[in-house]
Amino acid sequence: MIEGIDITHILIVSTCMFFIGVYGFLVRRNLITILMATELILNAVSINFVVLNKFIYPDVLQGYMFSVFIIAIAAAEAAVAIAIIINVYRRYRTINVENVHDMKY
Amino acid sequence: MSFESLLLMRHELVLLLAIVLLLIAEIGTNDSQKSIISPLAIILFALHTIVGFLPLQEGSLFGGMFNTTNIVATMKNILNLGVLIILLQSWKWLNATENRVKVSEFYIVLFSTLLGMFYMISAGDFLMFYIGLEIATIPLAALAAFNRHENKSAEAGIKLLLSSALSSGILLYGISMIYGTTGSIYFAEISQSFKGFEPIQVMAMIFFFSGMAFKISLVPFHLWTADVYEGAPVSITSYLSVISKGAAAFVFMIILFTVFKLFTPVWQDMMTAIAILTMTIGNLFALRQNNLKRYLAFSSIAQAGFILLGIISGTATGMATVVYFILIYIFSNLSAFGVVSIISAYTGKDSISDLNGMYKTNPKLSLALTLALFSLAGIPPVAGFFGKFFLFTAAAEKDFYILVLIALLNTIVSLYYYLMPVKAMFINKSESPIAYFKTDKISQLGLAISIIGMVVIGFASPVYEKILSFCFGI
Amino acid sequence: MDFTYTLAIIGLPFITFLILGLLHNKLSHKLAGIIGSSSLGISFILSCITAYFYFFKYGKIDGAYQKIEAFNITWLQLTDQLHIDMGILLDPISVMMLMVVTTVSLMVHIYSTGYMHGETGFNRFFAFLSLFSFSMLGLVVATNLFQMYIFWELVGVSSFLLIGYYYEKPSAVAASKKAFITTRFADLGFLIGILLLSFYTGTFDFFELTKTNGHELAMTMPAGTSFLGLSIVSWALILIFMGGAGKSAMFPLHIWLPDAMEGPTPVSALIHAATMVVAGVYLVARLFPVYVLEAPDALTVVMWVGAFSALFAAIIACTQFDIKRVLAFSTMSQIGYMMLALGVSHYGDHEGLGFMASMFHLTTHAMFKALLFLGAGSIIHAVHSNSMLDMGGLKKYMPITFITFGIAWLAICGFPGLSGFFSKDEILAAAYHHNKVVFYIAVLVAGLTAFYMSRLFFSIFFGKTQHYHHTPHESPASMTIPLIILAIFATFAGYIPFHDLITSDGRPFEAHIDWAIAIPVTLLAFGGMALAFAFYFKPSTMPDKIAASLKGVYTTIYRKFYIDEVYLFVTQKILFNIVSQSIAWFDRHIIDATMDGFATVTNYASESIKELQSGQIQKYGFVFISGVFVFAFILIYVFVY
Amino acid sequence: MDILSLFVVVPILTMIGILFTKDLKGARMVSAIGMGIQLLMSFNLLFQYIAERKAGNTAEMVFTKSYVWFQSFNIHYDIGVDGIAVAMIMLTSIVVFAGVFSSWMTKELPREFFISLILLSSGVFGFFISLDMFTMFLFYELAVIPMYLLIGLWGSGNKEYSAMKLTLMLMGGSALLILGLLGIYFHSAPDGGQLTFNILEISKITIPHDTQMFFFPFLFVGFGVLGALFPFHTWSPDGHASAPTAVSMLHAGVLMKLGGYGCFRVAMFLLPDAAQEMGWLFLILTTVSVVYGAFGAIWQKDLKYINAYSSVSHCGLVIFALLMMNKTSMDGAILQMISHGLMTALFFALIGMIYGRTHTRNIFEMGGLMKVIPFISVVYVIAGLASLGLPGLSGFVAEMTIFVGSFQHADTFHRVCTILAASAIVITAVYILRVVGILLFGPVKNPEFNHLEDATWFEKVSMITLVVSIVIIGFAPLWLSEIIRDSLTPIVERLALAGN
Repeated sequence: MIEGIDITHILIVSTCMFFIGVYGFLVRRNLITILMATELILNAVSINFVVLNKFIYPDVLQGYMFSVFIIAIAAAEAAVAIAIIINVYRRYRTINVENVHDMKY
Repeated sequence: MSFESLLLMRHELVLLLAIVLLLIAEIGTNDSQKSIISPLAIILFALHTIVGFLPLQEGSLFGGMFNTTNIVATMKNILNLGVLIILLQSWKWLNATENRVKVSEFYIVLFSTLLGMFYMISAGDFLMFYIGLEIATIPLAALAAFNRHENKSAEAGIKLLLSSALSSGILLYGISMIYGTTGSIYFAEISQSFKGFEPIQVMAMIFFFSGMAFKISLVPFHLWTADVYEGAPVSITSYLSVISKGAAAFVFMIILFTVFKLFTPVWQDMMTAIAILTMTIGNLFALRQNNLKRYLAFSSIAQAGFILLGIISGTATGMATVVYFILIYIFSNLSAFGVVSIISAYTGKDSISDLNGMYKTNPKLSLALTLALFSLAGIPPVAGFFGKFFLFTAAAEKDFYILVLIALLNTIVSLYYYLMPVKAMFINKSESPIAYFKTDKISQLGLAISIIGMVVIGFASPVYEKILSFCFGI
Repeated sequence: MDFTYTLAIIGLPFITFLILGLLHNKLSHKLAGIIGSSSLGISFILSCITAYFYFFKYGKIDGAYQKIEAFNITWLQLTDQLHIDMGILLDPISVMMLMVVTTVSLMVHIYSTGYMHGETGFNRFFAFLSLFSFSMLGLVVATNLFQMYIFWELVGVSSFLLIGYYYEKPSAVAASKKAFITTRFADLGFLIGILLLSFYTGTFDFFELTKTNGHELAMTMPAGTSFLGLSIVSWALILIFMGGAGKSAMFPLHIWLPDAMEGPTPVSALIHAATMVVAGVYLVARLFPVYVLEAPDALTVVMWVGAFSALFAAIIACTQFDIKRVLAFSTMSQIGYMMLALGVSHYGDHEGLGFMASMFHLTTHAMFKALLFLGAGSIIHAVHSNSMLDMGGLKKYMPITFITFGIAWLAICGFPGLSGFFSKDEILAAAYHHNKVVFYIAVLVAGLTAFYMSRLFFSIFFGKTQHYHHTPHESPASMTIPLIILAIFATFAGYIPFHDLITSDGRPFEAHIDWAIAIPVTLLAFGGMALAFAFYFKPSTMPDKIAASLKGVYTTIYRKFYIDEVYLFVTQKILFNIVSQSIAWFDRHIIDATMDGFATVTNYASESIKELQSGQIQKYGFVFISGVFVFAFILIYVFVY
Repeated sequence: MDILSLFVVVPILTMIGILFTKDLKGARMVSAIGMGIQLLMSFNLLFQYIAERKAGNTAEMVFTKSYVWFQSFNIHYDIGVDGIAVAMIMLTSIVVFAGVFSSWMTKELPREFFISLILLSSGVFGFFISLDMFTMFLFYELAVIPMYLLIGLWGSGNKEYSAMKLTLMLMGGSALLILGLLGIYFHSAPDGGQLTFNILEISKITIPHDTQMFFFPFLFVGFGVLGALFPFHTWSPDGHASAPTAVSMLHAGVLMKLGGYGCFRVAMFLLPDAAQEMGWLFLILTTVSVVYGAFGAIWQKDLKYINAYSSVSHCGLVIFALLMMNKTSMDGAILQMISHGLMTALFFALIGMIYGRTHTRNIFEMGGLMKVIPFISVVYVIAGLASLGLPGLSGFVAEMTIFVGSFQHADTFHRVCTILAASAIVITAVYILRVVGILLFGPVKNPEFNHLEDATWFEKVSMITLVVSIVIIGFAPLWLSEIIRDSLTPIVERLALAGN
């Protein structure tokens, strides 16, 4: 534990990460970047779990376990996502999200 | 905890076994022997379904992470039935030459998602729930992109995956807030720790709500639905629209009833608004569709709005009606998708205008589709009528009369568009209607099961009574 | 005495109707004629027997004729009190009417076998005649108001069918429609009247309604005034009279009668001269005790309507050229006379002279007017035209017709010794004692009647002989025999002692010719005849000159005071074009459009939100996130703060 | 199998029988036999019912049977009939029988046509025998929905639009109904007992006043839509105009009666307080219906439109009379349902026959038909006379019972409404005679019509069945009226109790 840095600061950081992630999801045009933005959201959540576990409920390890699984699942998700993005690139010759809208209305 | 108590996970274990066997078969066969995969998968799954119906004890595992109750088992069985029908219906499409090589992938990935759903339904804490949810979602994106050579399929895959990543991120954030305020991720403990309407907890619940609403495709969290449904292969679309949605609705209901008991007024209000939005917007969009899959997508959004009518009451009756409705909905929607998939597998056509004059050439398929649409619209004597009527009853029991009225008005709109394909098939004239074709036996069987289910279940009151006996309210 | 057999009087024509109606393709014309006439003949004989038994054997108890219920069954139970019965009521007026109806009907049946000979619809015609006879007889013997209303409608429809007998002729169709609808409108009044009356009295039954204790009605009627200062009973009876006025072609509901002459002439004789059109008079007579004892105001209305119609029709009759129309207006005028007579009557003994006179005139009029019509039919049969301008000098061609028609003419003009003279005199006497204005109107009408009937008579049989395509010839025996028989009746009907038989309270009273009135009126009638003689016996230009000098007035009269045009305006322009058309428009363009509007709005809404589903995953995400936060803010605000 | 369930079973068997036929000939034969049996059964039911009453059975409903269906909702398959239901069943079987013969020559997809037709009728039969509101509603919907295909597929003119409009409006009505039914259901056990859908059981309790006031409009309008209550009647002209003959017959003749029947059997019987308090509002609407429909009919050119508007007027009278809430007027209402059912079915049958020959329904393109097709024309005149209330035909009996009954109402407002409604009989005469005059009388307008053939034997069967029924009721109404009156007693008493 670092002096002068308490749970509030860390939670602010994670909240910021969450919103940066959301923002990134909404405005970035590159599919990969969007994927990264979602990773940011997940990481924010991971930080939350870890910090909450550490600072408030240090007796049991639920938060830690949760963040471990989040990381694992995020990896799986990224794998599938990259695979699909590659497929998108093959079909559309671009990974600009604005161009991927064959289906609408 | 004895070893036998693992039998509480019987559904999951048998399914896992099936997946492993399929994997072995995939490895152990060469290209010419791949044709045994499909029969094997279907037989394995049929066995799994039958095993599922065997009597089961209630109990929990892993310190409450995994629960098995009668209602949970019933839900799983219902999902099993649905998946079995889907497997039969996808037979023709899967055996097309371009899909030969990835048949076993289809089955393995599909079964995995089902496995995820089972865990999700049985979950006793948020971690298990989350893992189940992701297992159920991520492979589905891969399945949606199954047709590698189609733009739409790829687009569907990426849309599903990114949207679900966003939604699960938000859901997780909600869970982390709950964890932060209660110190637990176990359902039983959380519900005990809630004391009043803490803003952060309300917020957390809404985050959770939105994540689940995404899965059930409730407005305004539904926007991915239509695009994904349209782009994905028909079998996957039907899987998404009934199984994935049904499982999500089950677990959503269970968690609302157990964990968020205290917040009942909050989520009831939210649900009222969302139900109205969902039904209305789903219907309004469905009105203008010509692509059958997209049309059924919006129809399924509207149906999700109706499902909320049962959940909102928060009673055992409500839960029973929801389970019963989803059972009926699975049969009805699969009948509709069955016909659509047969048509698209044999002729490659998938728009409503292609159906013009079809009754003259393919009367049986037309009748099947008509019955299915009538059931979706809630018209007797098919089961949809009973399902909907009971949902309304459940909502009215808690005096949600205004909501019921709006839902009823929505049924009128929905009737309009459900009659459109009927009109196309029976009334419209066409220069070149879909020519007569003979459907293969497996597809016929799949369709027949769903139609029989759709017709019979409404009249079979014991089914409902049995479900009700397992259900619980707040 | 058991009068149940009287059922046969009514039943026979009905059975005939069924036989002829169902088998009309199968029966030969001759057989149909025989069946129709003979069944009516039997009815006639039974009526005679009934009349004999009733008047001379069993009808009178304690010096007064009683109402006898020969037969009665409940046909429909409405409320605990109200029920519609079907039955046969015998009392002086109903027995009298039985006689009149069967006599005229029999004559017309026989006559028609000749007149309608060779028509394709011969069997249909006889079926309808039987239907009419059945309905009319049922009306006459009705034991209660509702039975009367039922048969009232049935005579209406038989009249409709018979007027429209020549259904290929548009004018006949129009006339039948007009007749039916006009009387239907009047019947609405009748119906409402019945509803009102039965609501307050709790019965339809004539026995109960008209039962009297001395000069008081046995039944207590609601007292007090309701609307426009008249009592409820008065209103009810005025409305009932409206029905009567419609059927009897009283002003202003008379418009259908002249047009009804489009029907075959025997029909005009039977329905539109002798029987159906007097149903209104009969209705008032039937309820006479109620009118006179409880609702004198209503009776005053009857009187004025009658008097005005009599005058009004007589004036128009002077200008018409169609012989049947002249006769039609004459009928209207004479029925006005009868109404007038009822209106001036009081109750009991000599006070009830008007009632007796009215019934008397009804009988005599039936005879001579039927005769006139049948005679006219005979003429038309010979000349193939209705217009008196096409006729003249027929005396030599058609002697029997001439003589019988002449008798009828004299009878209607009130020639002393013939039937019309007696009945008219009684009416005038009754009017004289009641209301002088009405009396003078009646006298004037008597003069006018003599004039226009003579005009008719002279222009047909004398005047200029026309060139006829076929030489007119006398009609066959089947037509002339009824003429002769009716002529006999028309001559001698005046000698029936009505004051002994048919009086307002059933008790006979003394009546005699009031010479002080009879002589001047007769002289006036002679004056009218003389004037007509001067104008029409020889071809003369006088009438045209007079008509020309009174141009506006003449045209107005000739156009029947433009009443038809007024009706046409109200129905065609206002009801049909304005009300009906606008309702049809309103229904399509407002109500229906509103329903369609729901669909349009839905579609529009559907169209306008389609941008929501833009296909852009980031927009989806945006909606998702906004949804989450909007809900979060609202719900936290609502539930936490 | 009990005597009542057979009424649903026989149509189902008939439908199955039709499935095994190959063409029109077989299909119509099976239908005719099935519906003939149905007709005989309904006669049998009538006699049995009378015998049962004679034997002293004074129960509200007879031949009752009850099987539990959905235990937890307390939904039963409850059947039973009283005099009114028996009368309506009679009506239905007569009209369906005639309808089968009217569609004897259906060329396009005959098997499907007859199956849909009979499906519709089985819904109607089921509706009339039901005592449980759930099953009643189920049969109601079952009767309504085949209309879509029947009109859309075998109809004419702007059929798709009409079919859709009709279906959506009727379904709109049934949407309101569901709400009303649920409202009643959840207040059917005020003491905390078992909730029920059973009409007889609910009629024994009193639903709280406010609840009644809230749900009554839903139920009444819901049924009223099918009863062509102004302003929810607009599906009727279009729907009837586009529907094939037999469907118009069944729809106007029977299906519209479901509305009136439901109005009193469910809405008024179960919610009597509200019926008493809100009756005036609907009374105004129905009075408007009666007069408005009649006026609307005057201006029409199309035979079917005329009859459709006439139906609006006549069916308005049914609900009008029901709202008067005394025994006589309600008796009249039922009689009017039967009478209108028969004569409007006859009308539509005739219009179908005329249209089949002349290929037009515009009255101005026809004329003088009496000369060329006398049988049909004469029957048309009879139907017209029945419609305008000629004594001796059924219309008169019904109308007069209604007017006399309504006029017995103690309230002046109701009596004024009665007079207004009664004035429609004149307007009815106008439009009926107008049509008869233009269509049947006058010279033959179109020379091609000179070669038209008169009615064939199956058309005659259809016509005669209906005419005979009309005449029998018109001549001897007492027996029917008494059967109905006795059965009305509980309803009227309950309404009267609420009025005090």
